[in-house]
Amino acid sequence: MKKKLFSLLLTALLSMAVLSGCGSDGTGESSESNPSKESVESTQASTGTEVVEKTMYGGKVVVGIQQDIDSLDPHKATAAGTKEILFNIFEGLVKTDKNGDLMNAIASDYSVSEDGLVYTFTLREGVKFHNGNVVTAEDVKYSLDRVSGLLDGTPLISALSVITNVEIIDTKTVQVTVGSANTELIYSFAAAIIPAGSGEDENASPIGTGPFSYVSYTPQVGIVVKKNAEYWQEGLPYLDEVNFKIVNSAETALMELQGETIQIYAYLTDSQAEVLKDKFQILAAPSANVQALFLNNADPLLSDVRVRQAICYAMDKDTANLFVSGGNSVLISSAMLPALTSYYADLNDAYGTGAEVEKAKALLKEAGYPNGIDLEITVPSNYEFHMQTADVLVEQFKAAGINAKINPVEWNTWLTDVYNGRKYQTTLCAITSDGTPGYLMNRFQSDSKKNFVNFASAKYDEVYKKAAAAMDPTEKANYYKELQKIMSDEAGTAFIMVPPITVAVSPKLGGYTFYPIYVQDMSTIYYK
Amino acid sequence: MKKSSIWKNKYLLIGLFMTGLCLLLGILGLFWTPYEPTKISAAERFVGPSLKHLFGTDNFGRDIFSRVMKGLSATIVIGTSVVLFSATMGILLGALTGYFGGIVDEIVMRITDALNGFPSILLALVLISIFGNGKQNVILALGLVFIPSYVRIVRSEFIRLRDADFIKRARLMGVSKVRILFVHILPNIFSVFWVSVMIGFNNAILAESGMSYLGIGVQPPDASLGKMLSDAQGYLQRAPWFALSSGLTIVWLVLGFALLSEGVQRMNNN
Amino acid sequence: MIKIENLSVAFDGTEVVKNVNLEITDGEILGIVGESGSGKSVTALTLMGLVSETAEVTSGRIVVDDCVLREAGKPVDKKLYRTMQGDNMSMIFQEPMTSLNPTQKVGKQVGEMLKLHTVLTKEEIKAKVLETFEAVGLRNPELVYNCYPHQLSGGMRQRVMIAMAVILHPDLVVADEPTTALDVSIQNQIVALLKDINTKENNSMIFITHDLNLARRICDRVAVMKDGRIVELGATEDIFLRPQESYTKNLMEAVPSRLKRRVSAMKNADNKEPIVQVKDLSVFYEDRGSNPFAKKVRKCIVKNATFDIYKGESLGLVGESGCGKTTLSKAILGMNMITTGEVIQTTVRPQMIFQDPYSSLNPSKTIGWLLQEPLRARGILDPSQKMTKADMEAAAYEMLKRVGLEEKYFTRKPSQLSGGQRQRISIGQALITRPGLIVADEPVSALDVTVQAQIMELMQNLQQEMELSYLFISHDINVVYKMCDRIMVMKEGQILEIGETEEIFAHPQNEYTQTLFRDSL
Amino acid sequence: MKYFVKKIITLIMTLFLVSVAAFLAFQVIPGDVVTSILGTEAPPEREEQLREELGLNKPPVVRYMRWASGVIKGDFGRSYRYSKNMNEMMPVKELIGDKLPVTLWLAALSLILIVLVSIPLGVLWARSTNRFVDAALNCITQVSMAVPSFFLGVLVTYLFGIVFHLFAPGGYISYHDNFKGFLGYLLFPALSIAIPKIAMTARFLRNSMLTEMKSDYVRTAYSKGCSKRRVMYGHVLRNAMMPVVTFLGMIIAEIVAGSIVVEQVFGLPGIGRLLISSINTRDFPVTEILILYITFVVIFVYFLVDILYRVIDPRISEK
Repeated sequence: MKKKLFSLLLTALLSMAVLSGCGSDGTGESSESNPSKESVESTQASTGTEVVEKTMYGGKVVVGIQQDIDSLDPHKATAAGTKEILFNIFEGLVKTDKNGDLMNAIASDYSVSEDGLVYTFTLREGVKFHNGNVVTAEDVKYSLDRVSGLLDGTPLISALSVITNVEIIDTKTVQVTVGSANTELIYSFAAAIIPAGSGEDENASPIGTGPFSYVSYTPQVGIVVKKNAEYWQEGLPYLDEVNFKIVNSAETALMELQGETIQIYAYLTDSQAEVLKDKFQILAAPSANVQALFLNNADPLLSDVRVRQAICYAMDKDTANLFVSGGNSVLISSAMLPALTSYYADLNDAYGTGAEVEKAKALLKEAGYPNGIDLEITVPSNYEFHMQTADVLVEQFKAAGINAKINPVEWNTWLTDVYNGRKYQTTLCAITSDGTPGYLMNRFQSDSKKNFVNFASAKYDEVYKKAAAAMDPTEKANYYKELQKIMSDEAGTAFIMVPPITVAVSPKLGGYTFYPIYVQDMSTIYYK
Repeated sequence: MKKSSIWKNKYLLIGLFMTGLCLLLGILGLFWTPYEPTKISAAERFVGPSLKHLFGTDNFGRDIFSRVMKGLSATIVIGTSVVLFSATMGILLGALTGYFGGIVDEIVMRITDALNGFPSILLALVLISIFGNGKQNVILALGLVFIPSYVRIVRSEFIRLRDADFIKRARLMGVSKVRILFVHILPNIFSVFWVSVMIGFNNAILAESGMSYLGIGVQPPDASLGKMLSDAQGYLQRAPWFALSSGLTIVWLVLGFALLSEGVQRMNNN
Repeated sequence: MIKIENLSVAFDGTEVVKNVNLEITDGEILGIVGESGSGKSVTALTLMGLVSETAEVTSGRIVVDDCVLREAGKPVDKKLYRTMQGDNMSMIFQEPMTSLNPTQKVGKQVGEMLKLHTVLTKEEIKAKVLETFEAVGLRNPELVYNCYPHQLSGGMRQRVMIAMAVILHPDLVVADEPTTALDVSIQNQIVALLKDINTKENNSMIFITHDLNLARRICDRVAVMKDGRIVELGATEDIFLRPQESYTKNLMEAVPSRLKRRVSAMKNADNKEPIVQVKDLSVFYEDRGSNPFAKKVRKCIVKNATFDIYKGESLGLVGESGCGKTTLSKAILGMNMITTGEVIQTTVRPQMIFQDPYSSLNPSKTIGWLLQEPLRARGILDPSQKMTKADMEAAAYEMLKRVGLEEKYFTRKPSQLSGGQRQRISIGQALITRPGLIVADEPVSALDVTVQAQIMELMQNLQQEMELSYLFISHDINVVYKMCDRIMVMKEGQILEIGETEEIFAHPQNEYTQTLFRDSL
Repeated sequence: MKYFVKKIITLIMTLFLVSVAAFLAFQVIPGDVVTSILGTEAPPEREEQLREELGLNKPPVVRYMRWASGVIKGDFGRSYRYSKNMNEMMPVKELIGDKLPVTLWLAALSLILIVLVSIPLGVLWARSTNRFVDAALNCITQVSMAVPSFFLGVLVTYLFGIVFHLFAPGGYISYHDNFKGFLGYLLFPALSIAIPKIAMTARFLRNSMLTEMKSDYVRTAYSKGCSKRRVMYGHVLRNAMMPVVTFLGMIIAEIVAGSIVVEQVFGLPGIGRLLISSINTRDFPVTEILILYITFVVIFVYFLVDILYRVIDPRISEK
């Protein structure tokens, strides 16, 4: 349960990457899509989606979730755990499909001006809110004004704060002007469209256009949604009702699954999956979390690149993977998700995935530490997965003469001291990608507000600027690959792995779909 | 006569045996364990109990028996420190309030009454939130939480004894107040006090394990039995020996002290 | 007709009653006297079938009206006993407070007798209880019926106990120290009541007491017990006037009595030098009850006391419990009291000896430590009087000898000593710093008669040796008579009378003094 | 009357002190509530806006006064964390009002279990002369007191839920939906709370009875010809129950403490769980009211025990 409590605080604004927990928590999707054409299904153990089965309409499903809802306002909700549920209630002008591609949602079509500053959206005919009203251009303008801060000066979604004007061209057309061009901005238009004025109405219940409509929310119990019979996508959803039930802890979840009080649970640990595999469909896909031992480059000891490299060499990622995720994680050496294949550069050879103790020792000796070094690893203690990884690393480091000590801290302390205060030596945690390639690259610019590792490389900054400006996808991809290489060479941070998301689904159900961003799409679930 | 009655006191004997064994293992664990307790081994994950690994191995392939030995010493250290801290404070406050009474007594008693009624684990939770995690803070928080219970006992004993004839006589002899408090009265409350110390030790161990479960207990690299047990419950079905070995060790230790305190109580009554 | 034949009772293999033979005939009061541990209570409890289950009858039997109630080697017939208990034989206990169920109305408790042994209706039971209450001298029986034990006075409680015991007109009433916990005047009323009942009902009564004077007053025959055996059995006057056995003789000798000649310990009665002068002393007690905001209520405990204590004399202070004796003595010692008036002391640090030998010595210390503590305390207070360890030890050994104990006790703890020995240590502890005045608050009341005599003798000897003054507090007039040169009588905080012992006994001026002396005869 | 006035004054004083202490604690606890609500990525304007919304830009004294005056007027404020609907946060009153029945029923059920099982058990134990029964009960009770509470909960879940299928773990049924089902589910968490307390109470009652059996009035009762049974039930039990009542009163606080842990194990949406999450998420309004509430309940229960004691023991009501 403790994980749940804390991961409630896990944060991300729409369209931004978030810092977040680990695979066992399965936190940290965000609402935008992946521009690459790659789907993540390749790694799935088995999903029922491809097989033609008898599908039935109706029925209720209980889904176990680990975090309480942080807000019922889709624009204010920041917790990944909340957004994975609100995905079923709200939709934006566009939305992400299961392949990570953008699909049109409330907008039936859109165009972008050549300079990238004007977006024109055409609204789909007959899309209705859950209250029965048709979505109008006013609703769209209201929603976009609200998130961008044009309404009251307070932007709710940072990425969209670049919007300078929203204009209603006619009843079916809305034109959005932005202050600066960004090829990845379109993904932010997945921000929820809500009825005009509902953000000020004191008694407003959450009303969207998604496949399910809101029924009730009880703190600490969960949220119930029911079928939106007038959903614009034909044939969806199948289920009559979905109950997102808050489960205290992974341990309780296991018992609840076995007791059949929940049918779907998406945050299984490796050993739980082992216990459940006979009775449940166990599905797995990589998460969008990048786990690493983040090194504070400003630390006197770690300012020496040789020390940072030695740490990279000393790590045995293979074993760590085996221990903490049963070997199901994808090992990485950069901040790019391997799932984003066109942008991903496989640099695992640079420091190897096993421990290279001799190289590490040699580097330390060269750096002037023949007797090894002392290292403090700060870990947000609510994340069991990171704590366990840290446990393993400490053992591995011993061989290379790195005397590491774990410093467990509370999540709130971590946020203020480590992330905002940058007062730490190394920290073991994960950052979560929103699925766009740029974000996890962006943060390592030396002047970035989010550069909590204090990585400083002039070359990196320069290449990043080029990447951001590039309009051609291939050119962009090449720049991103170069960024990864620089990061790896400098050993700016010791990346470890992308943990999997392991889902248990009742054998009676079919249609569970993984998205490259983690959302729980209930619209495709059906009883066999 | 006296010796034979000790041998007849089964509670005392069994209690001594159980706690003695724990103490022995705990102290031994400080210097030597059969395996390196942190040594991870991919090949030996979740190995059931065997002669090689008495209690089996855990999710990291570490020898649970070695870890239990380490955990035992940590738990004993926590229990002992908590008891030492709270009992010392309890004696000081209880002695002063009990003997002198008056307005200080009134205030201290109001506070201890309020604290006594307040669920201890909750108080510890708030304190840990302030102090932060870690072994020392757990000790400090639990130590503070348990003070009132000792104040109560010590105070009532001091109230009982302050009007005893032998104390009146000591006052007539001109014995100083401090000497009356700590030389004349204090030794007389030990028989009662020992029992509550042992119960307090148990409460500390159980509270610590509860706190570990709530995620506010001891944090790695420190390990206590409570922490081990709360870690192990995730593997209850996969590797029941993991949870059972740490759980039963707690039960064994607590039971040992409970029997010991019962034995002491019986000895006092005779 | 009750017969106890050759009865032996053992606890854990140790016999505490040995071959006791007793026969009680109708209408007689048989006294069983003896010091604590003599087996008198166990005998009675065995007879009543109330002795604890760990006790074993090792020989003999108990026969009531030709019915064998209990016999060695045979299991107790509990059912038979239950029909007899209460109906045929009943018992009155020493402590009426604890012997009554604190959470049940006394009427119900007495009525339970009838409920168990008769088929009366509720109303009939109540009527009968009220009638019996009346008969045992409880005024306003209706009110008493609905009272809880704590709402009654000690005397009333004992009357309720008696009512309970006699309500079914049993053949035998066993009274185990029925008056020991009561004040002298109440004691007399209860004794009179018991005697009265005995005459009216013509039943038999066993009267167990340690108080020989009392036994002499009430009993027809007396059995003297020692160490579980009956030492002597005979008509009361025979036993008291012509004791045959040496133990009985000693016992009779030890009984303090006004009929025996008094020996004063005072050396020179003419040279009266006051060691303490009390002038117009009033003592108050402040209380605000349970309400911390209420104003303090001031109660006057001792009113305008004026008297002197002379060097070398024993001043007796008598009065009933609650009359202010102890408060007055504490005020003289300067123990945390609110007082007006004056106390002029010419002696340093007068010490006190208490009644209960068990609570007056710190149980966690050794005798040697206890004897040295006053010296240490003095050394801390006044460095000029500091003594070396060896000196203190020597002084302690010397004092041990003085109070008549062997050196081996030096390393023992109080729990290993008998009551008399402890009282000796208390005296030694009080005297080791050689104070001029000792306040002795009922110092011998908790002791057996023979021990009592020894302690009094010790106190008198020490008084002579060390020129001590005693303020001797006691409720026992006979003890005071034996010990004191002058006597002071107190009632409700006031000193009624003060005078030379012989004089005051011969010619008590105050009416209260007269009744007090008469009651204690 | 005086008694009640005194009790009420004490209650108010205690609540005031506790509220100040809790408020101070919140000032000291590390971690910024705004950062932890919004995470690391929020626009700075949003942070400012939220800070203002929550009134955090005011000095502590003002905030406390504002909060306290609200409470006195019956306005307990709104949660920082839990939403009521899309735009409004959940009023604390409503939030707690919804969770309270769960914990109260859990506590009540535990107490009922404790009383129902421990009293007969204690009496039978005291009556039993069989050495084997005595040793067995001694053993069982000692062991059940030595098991950490959460582990007991896990074992109960595993045993009754997974192995025997007596209940569905986590299948909590809201009291709104089905009250019987709600109680049925609550039975098992209540059992995990009750087991060690039953052991304690039974031991306590047994010892109390054995002590009372040695008292003088028991001898008197026997001297009247009472059977052992009659002595036990007619005389001893009531007197032996008096310390047990005090003991049960003290246990209430422990039941509340126990429910904090057990609610986590069984996934019960009660105030214990709410409290822990509120402390962890720095949800001040909820935490403060919960702490005050628990203090109130505990004091109130002690007060009830006091009254009950007066009913059982005629000696006290005299005073």
